[in-house]
Amino acid sequence: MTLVQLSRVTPGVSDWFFQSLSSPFIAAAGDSRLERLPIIARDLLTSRLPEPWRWWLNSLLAILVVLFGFAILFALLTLVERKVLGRVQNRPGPNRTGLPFTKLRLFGLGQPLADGIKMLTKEDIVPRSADKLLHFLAPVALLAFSILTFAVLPFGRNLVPVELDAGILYFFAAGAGTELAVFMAGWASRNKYSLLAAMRALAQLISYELPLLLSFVPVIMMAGTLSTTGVVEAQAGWKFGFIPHWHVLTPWGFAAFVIFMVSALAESNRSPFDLPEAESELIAGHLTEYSGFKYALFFMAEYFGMCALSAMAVTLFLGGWRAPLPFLEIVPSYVWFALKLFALLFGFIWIRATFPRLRIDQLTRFAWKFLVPMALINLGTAAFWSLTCNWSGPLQLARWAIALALVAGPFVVMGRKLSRDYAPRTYRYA
Amino acid sequence: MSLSPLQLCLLFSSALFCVGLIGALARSNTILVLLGVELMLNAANINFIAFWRFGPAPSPATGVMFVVFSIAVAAAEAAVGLALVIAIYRHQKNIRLQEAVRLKG
Amino acid sequence: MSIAFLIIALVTLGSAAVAMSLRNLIHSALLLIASWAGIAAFYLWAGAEFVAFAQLLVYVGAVSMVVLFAVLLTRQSRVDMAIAPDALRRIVAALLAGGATLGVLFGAVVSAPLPIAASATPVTVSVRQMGQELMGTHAAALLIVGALLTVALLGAIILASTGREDPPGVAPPAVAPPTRKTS
Amino acid sequence: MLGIGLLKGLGVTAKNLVGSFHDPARLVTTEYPEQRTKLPENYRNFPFLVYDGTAAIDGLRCVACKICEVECPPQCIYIIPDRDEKGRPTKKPKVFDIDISVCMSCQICVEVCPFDAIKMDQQYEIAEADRFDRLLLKREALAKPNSYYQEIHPAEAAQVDAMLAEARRKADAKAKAAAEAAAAKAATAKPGAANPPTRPPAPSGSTPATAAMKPATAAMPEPAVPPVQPTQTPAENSATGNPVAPKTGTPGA
Repeated sequence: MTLVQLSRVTPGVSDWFFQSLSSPFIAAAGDSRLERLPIIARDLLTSRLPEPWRWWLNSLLAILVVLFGFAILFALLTLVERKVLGRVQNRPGPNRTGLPFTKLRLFGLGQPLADGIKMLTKEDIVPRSADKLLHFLAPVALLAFSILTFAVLPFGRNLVPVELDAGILYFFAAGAGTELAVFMAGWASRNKYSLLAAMRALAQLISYELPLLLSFVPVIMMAGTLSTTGVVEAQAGWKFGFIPHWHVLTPWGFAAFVIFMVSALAESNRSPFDLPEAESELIAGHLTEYSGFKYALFFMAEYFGMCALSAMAVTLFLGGWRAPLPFLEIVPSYVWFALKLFALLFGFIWIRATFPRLRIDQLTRFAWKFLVPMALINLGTAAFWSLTCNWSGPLQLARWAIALALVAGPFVVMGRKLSRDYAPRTYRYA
Repeated sequence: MSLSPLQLCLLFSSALFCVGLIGALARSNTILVLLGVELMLNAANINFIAFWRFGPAPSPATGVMFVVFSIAVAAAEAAVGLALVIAIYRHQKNIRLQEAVRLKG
Repeated sequence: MSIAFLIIALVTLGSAAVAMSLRNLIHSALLLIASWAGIAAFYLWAGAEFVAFAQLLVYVGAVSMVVLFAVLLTRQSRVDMAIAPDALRRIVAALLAGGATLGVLFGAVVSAPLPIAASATPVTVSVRQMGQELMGTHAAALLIVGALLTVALLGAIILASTGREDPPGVAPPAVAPPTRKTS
Repeated sequence: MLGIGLLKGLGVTAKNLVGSFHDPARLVTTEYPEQRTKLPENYRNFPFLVYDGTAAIDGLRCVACKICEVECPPQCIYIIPDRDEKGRPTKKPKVFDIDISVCMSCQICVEVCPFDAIKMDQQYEIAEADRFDRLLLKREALAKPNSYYQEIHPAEAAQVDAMLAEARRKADAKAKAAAEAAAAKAATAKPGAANPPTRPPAPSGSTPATAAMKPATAAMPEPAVPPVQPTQTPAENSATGNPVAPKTGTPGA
């Protein structure tokens, strides 16, 4: 009886949930047919259905599209990463696995499939002394948390799975769960290397969470909203008709972008911050006791996290799905989003191919002594930028000069300080 | 007897409060005592939200603001409390609360 | 959505209760995190999005890490795991005290004439509104919380630090602040 | 300043990335089963026996002198000299086994061989499906033609061939001289029949490195204890006897 009453007295509560998860992919008039292609395709499938069913099916479709899209991206990314790494090391990379049972090689496009089959058919080993439940839950939780973050990303014009008022906060709240999953994996394996790696991962993730969160605060300050679509809206338009109003093209925005990307590297455990998986020290880190499909899930979650953070960087700093030049707007917005996403992902791979791994003390010191102060100073720079937004003429130049000095000055000073601690070394016995 | 949604939420929060209280009183492990206190704080936050949502609010955002501040304070409390746990452990090599009876370091 | 409320309440209460009674500290910490996530779900259910995400970010993201670190840094010996001689007495006393509190609270909640919201429609607070409140009405509180957090951070570092000097060669020597020529 | 070095590093990798596409010479890999890189001439793994002519077993240069068996540090060579029906040595190995699970590819057998009969092979695709398969190589498996030797070690083989030809020419000349000088006596000057330590046919040694190697190998003590039993199947054991049994006799003379 009380339950019935509860739902009767609070009709809004039940509605709120549906309202806040605003119907995904709202159609908008005025866009080109190509631009509205996903929405048209969606409507073709679901327009005949009655209203509540339609909402559910629309949501389901959105989820499926996002999941499958990123799963395919993950598969391709593993191949592209290996090919790029190979090319950087002057070798062709995987190039033999093509269509099965044929001689077609297709530049190794069959490699992800082969890897998948291999992973699925491997034995799933659980150590006898492991905490069975947590050992099982860890990869599942990790993947779930990384997939959750995709919900608020604007993949194109009107292509947001869930329009949330506090979307960016949601993104990072969902991302916070990954640390927990890493810890669970390390602890449940009952392996000292796993546990050490988990502790390292926690230290690293906590250290870099701070600059990650601080780096996009200026963006929120300038855009005046926590919603992802709002941030993209704030980057609309072109200065002089050809310089887009992207945040990365301002002094504070550029600094924030760099800080964000460095922190994103660390957050997604990518080289050169892949200490938790440093195989020369910790075997495979928290993945040591995982095999087969669970290991594949970890791998997938790592790539999903990388994709999600890159997509967030695109949204926050690179204008989201907006075209760089006005006449390029005939290309659909989701293509632009994908292109920017690929560019950032390529950057991840490029960095992995270049830099050696950091030591744990260098890693945390870099976060606490360089990135966090830089992010805080950058916040001040953004405040200055926001206060002087109506300066014009020569004052505009002065605004740029002061903002650049505010970014470059601390960078040079702190960079000197940081590199002096490490720069040219003398070895006594070498 | 019929309960309004507000009452249901309050019952939920008081139950959570009591779970925290029992945990804090019954366990001798410092960390668990601290976590019990955290639970009690969370129960109080639930009350704020419940009153904000179902009660007559003086201003639309007061309850939410209160919880935001409360979460911040709770985070600070957790950080200091667990630092204290580490300090106690370093001092007496265990974290049993009964043995932490000395005031002198 | 009352079913949702029931599920949330049961999960939250159940995981909290089990967490408080478990012997394995890691398990109880993880269950408590689940309980905190349940509370976040409750906030979401009640329409307080922002608070829900803040709860997740702070509790599941940060406090949980501190708790887990504290658990791992304080090793439990077998003596600690053993049941203390006065444990039963204490547990009974705690249960009595908790039960009494629960009874009093339940009685008060059930019998008190609680005011009901004037309108059935939920009040929603947008993030923009919250920001304005924070910077306007609650600016002083915000500043104080900021100061509190800073002091708490420093206090936690001082409490947890060993107080010994860093071994030479690991940490850079204390140097004078660099002369500012560039900026 | 912080960052410059990082950018330089990124530049280097980018150069490699782009360069590998437009400059195929950068790519250092070959697609192994289809394409193979030419091995360096001095690459070696396990020994093989050289034979002249076309008959594999009859053409073996090996005279079963057992020097390599003596010198082999891990004692992976096992030789039984062949004898004719009268019990005289025919200067051919009846059994010549090399246990390549024991061989350590040291090439000492090649260095000490006075007849250039044993050489190092370059065949590296020796994996087998069975664990004990083709670990003990018999005479038939070891015998490979001189042309093969010339193919894998062209420079060295040319040197060896020249030396052998020289030795043969000298031996012929000596035989002729001996025949002329002592025509009455029966000609016994056959270089290969001499005692091994004197090494008449190759006075300068087989390769220049041998001269340096000789004192070292000569100083090597004979192992007193029987060596460890190698991994082999009973069938092989029964077929060949114990290939690494302690030496009992001296090389046939």
